[in-house]
Amino acid sequence: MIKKVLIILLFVLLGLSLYSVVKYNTFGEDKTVVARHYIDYGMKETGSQNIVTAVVVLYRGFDTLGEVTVLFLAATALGALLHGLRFKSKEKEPSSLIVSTAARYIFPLIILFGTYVFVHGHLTPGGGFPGGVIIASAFLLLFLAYTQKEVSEKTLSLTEGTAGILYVITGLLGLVMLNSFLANFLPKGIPGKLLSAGIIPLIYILIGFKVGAEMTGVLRNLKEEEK
Amino acid sequence: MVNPILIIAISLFGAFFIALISPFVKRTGKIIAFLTIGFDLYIGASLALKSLRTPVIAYTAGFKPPFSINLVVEPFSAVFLLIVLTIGFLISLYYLAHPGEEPEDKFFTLLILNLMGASGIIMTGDLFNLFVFFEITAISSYALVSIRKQKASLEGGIKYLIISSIGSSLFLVAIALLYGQTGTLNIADIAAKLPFINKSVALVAFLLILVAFFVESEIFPFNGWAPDAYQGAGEGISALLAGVISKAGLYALIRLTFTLLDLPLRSKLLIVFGIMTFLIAELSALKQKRVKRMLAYSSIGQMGLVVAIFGIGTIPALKAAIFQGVNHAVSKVALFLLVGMVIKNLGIYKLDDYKGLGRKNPLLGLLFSLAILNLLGFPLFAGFWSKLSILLSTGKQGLYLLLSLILTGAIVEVYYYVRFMKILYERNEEASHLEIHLLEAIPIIAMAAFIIIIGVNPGLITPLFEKASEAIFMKFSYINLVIGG
Amino acid sequence: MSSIIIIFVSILVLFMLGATIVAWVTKDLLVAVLSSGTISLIASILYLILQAPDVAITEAAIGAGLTTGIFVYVLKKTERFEK
Amino acid sequence: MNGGAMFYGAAIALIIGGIMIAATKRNLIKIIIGLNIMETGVNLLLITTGYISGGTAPIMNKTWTKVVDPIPQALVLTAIVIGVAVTAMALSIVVRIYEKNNSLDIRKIKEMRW
Repeated sequence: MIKKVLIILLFVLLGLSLYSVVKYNTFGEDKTVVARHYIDYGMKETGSQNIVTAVVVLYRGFDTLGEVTVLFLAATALGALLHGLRFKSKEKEPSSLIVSTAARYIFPLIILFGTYVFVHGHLTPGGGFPGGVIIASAFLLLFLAYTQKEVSEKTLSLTEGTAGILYVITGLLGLVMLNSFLANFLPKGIPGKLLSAGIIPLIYILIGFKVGAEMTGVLRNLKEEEK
Repeated sequence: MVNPILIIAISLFGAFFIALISPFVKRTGKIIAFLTIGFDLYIGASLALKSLRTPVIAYTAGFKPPFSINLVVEPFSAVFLLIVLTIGFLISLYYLAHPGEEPEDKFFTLLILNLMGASGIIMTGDLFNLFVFFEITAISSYALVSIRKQKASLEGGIKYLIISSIGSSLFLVAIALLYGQTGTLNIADIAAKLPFINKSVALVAFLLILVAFFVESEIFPFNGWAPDAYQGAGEGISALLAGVISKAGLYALIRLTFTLLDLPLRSKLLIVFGIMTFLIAELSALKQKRVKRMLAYSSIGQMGLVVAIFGIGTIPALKAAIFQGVNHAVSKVALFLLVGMVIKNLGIYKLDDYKGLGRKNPLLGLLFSLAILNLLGFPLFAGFWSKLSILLSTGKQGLYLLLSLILTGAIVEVYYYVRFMKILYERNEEASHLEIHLLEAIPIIAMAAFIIIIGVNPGLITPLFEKASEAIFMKFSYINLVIGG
Repeated sequence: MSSIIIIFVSILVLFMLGATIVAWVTKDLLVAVLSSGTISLIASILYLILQAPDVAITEAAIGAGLTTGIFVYVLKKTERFEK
Repeated sequence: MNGGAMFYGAAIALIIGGIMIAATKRNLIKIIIGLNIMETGVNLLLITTGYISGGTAPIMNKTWTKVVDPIPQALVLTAIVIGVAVTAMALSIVVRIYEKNNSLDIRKIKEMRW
């Protein structure tokens, strides 16, 4: 009973809110104050050509730290919840020769692509999160092709721990040197070059490693069934 | 120089450090969590002290707000920060002697991050950052609730997750609405621009935010998850829910509705929903057979009472609400930890199984009674002063209907708690003896000491609440503080 | 926006709604998961049209790719058909 | 007509459809799929809010004139990642529930009253 009333209330509320979004947030109009600043001065202040990256890593970098934490949390929680799970073991079928041969050649290419995506985050669309996930997908391919293949938990844990700590240290260095957490303490360089934008590529590389390790860990934990 | 960011940075450092070394050295999580949270508390306490003189603001990335995210500690947030971190520290102290849930290292990582999320909710000055910390707290809570992997805990966890996810999506819609209208995400900046935006948009955003944070602060009708979560979780985690997670949700609710959306409708909605929660939860507590579930309903009821008193909105009422919130946190955490000790030693859950326990174990009985009497507002305990100021501030506003409803609920509360105490002190030769580990008992004894000292001399702490209620009452000083300076 | 793009968008949106309905009615959870993946994929094309390439890449990699992968693993561990 | 109705309409339909799936279905995995669809809808709503007619992607080069709002894009990036974290979390609880009850139906799971 309560549930039904709740759902109806929820829909009334949603309807109202969506109506006011459509009515008052007119489509395609410039309505920003803060964004103006980012667009006009963003490249000068951060040295990043991709303004979204500048916003994600610097202006709202604290959110991104939180976001990394959320992923870390999910990976930890998943490991904790699936800890000691035993299922009736199903038949383990080795995958076909075509898949495993293809995987052997494609795996390094996907890793390379993922790395490219997170290293060039300040120049082109992309960045640490998709880059890390692309790397994790390479491992997914590996898991599918070689069902007995293992990535050791130690390696993953070490990678995510180190990357996380380095991220925090980078932030603290900004606090020490410029009196503001996550401030850009490296030279900004010339926008458009690979080595530019100060700490942005550094942070995106750390995020890439961290996300890659965490997502691989998630997939590995879910895969682990027959033992 | 103390910086609020250190709380976040140190917690993250601790959590990542556990992840780094746990494959090599097992079972270090407990110690690292204790040290990390202790350090957090130290920073939080010095921040709170400093904020009483001048509010502390820190901004990230080297850009001033509203262009970057800022953290603010002023008296109102300082009080909540102190509650959350102190309770968190006491819980981590309790876990030093009490086995954590398995796998232990991951459990303590989640605990650290949960406290980090709660302190982030309290300190942040940015709406979207609030959402991020809200999610950190929420995700770690789902995991902490269900980590026991029993039927009840999994069920509590998934219910909490589903309801809270819908709530947080609504919050995101509210953010989209407010951002579309004001073009900024800084809470103070939005508050400053709010008079110039469309009233109906503000109203809808207000309702969405209300729903999102009613879920977290366990207000009817969005609290369907809470009894199951409390019941299924480990006892330390139930204490965490009562003392930390719901308090962080309450802070966000009050901060946003008072600073951001100062609408005339506010006090009516808060009072109506709060008092409804109070009455329904107290009546449900009456028929519970399991101790933990009874405490859970009582906890929900108290949250409702606090929200209703906040809704009145005058300075004495705000003061009373904060005081009651603190008392509830202290008492309820002590009760849950005591129940945890009983369960660890004897493995009993039902109300009737507690027969004679207090008579057989004087210390246990004494601590139980102290916490309960404080909750009921017995004279010369801290709870007496907060209950008294609630009644006075309600009466002063002429809200006699509200007053009578509060009294009704309070009588129900007295009835089932006194019944519980009678069971505790009943004559029963078969009652078992309980071994109390000193380390486990320290946090509870500390809280009992707090209850008595404040009960004898409430003047020790009321000036703090006075400052806090002034800080939340005058929203323009907050706005000036953040974007004026 | 030119009308060709609007027509294109309308077709995409129709597909999206279709996928939502499929996810709603189907008894086969795998089909439901794949339609939710399709919705994400179409959303990422819409992001591209709305000039948000970063979001598009992230949505395609995470929303459409990774989430679907996790769902499929979980379906393998539980059951495929809704009873 | 400038296409806004299409985008807003799609976002609204996804949000409502997602909530309907989450609210009416009895299967836990279906409910989580519903939550996922709802999140996609909210993200689309945010991005649509930030669009500026004739704007280009906020990647700077010499010839840009008008640029879309980068902030909602940054927010949605965060929201997408949070979404996958919540989904992973939910599914791990679901796997455990299945192990205990051998069913994904919320009606069959004891004590699961709403």
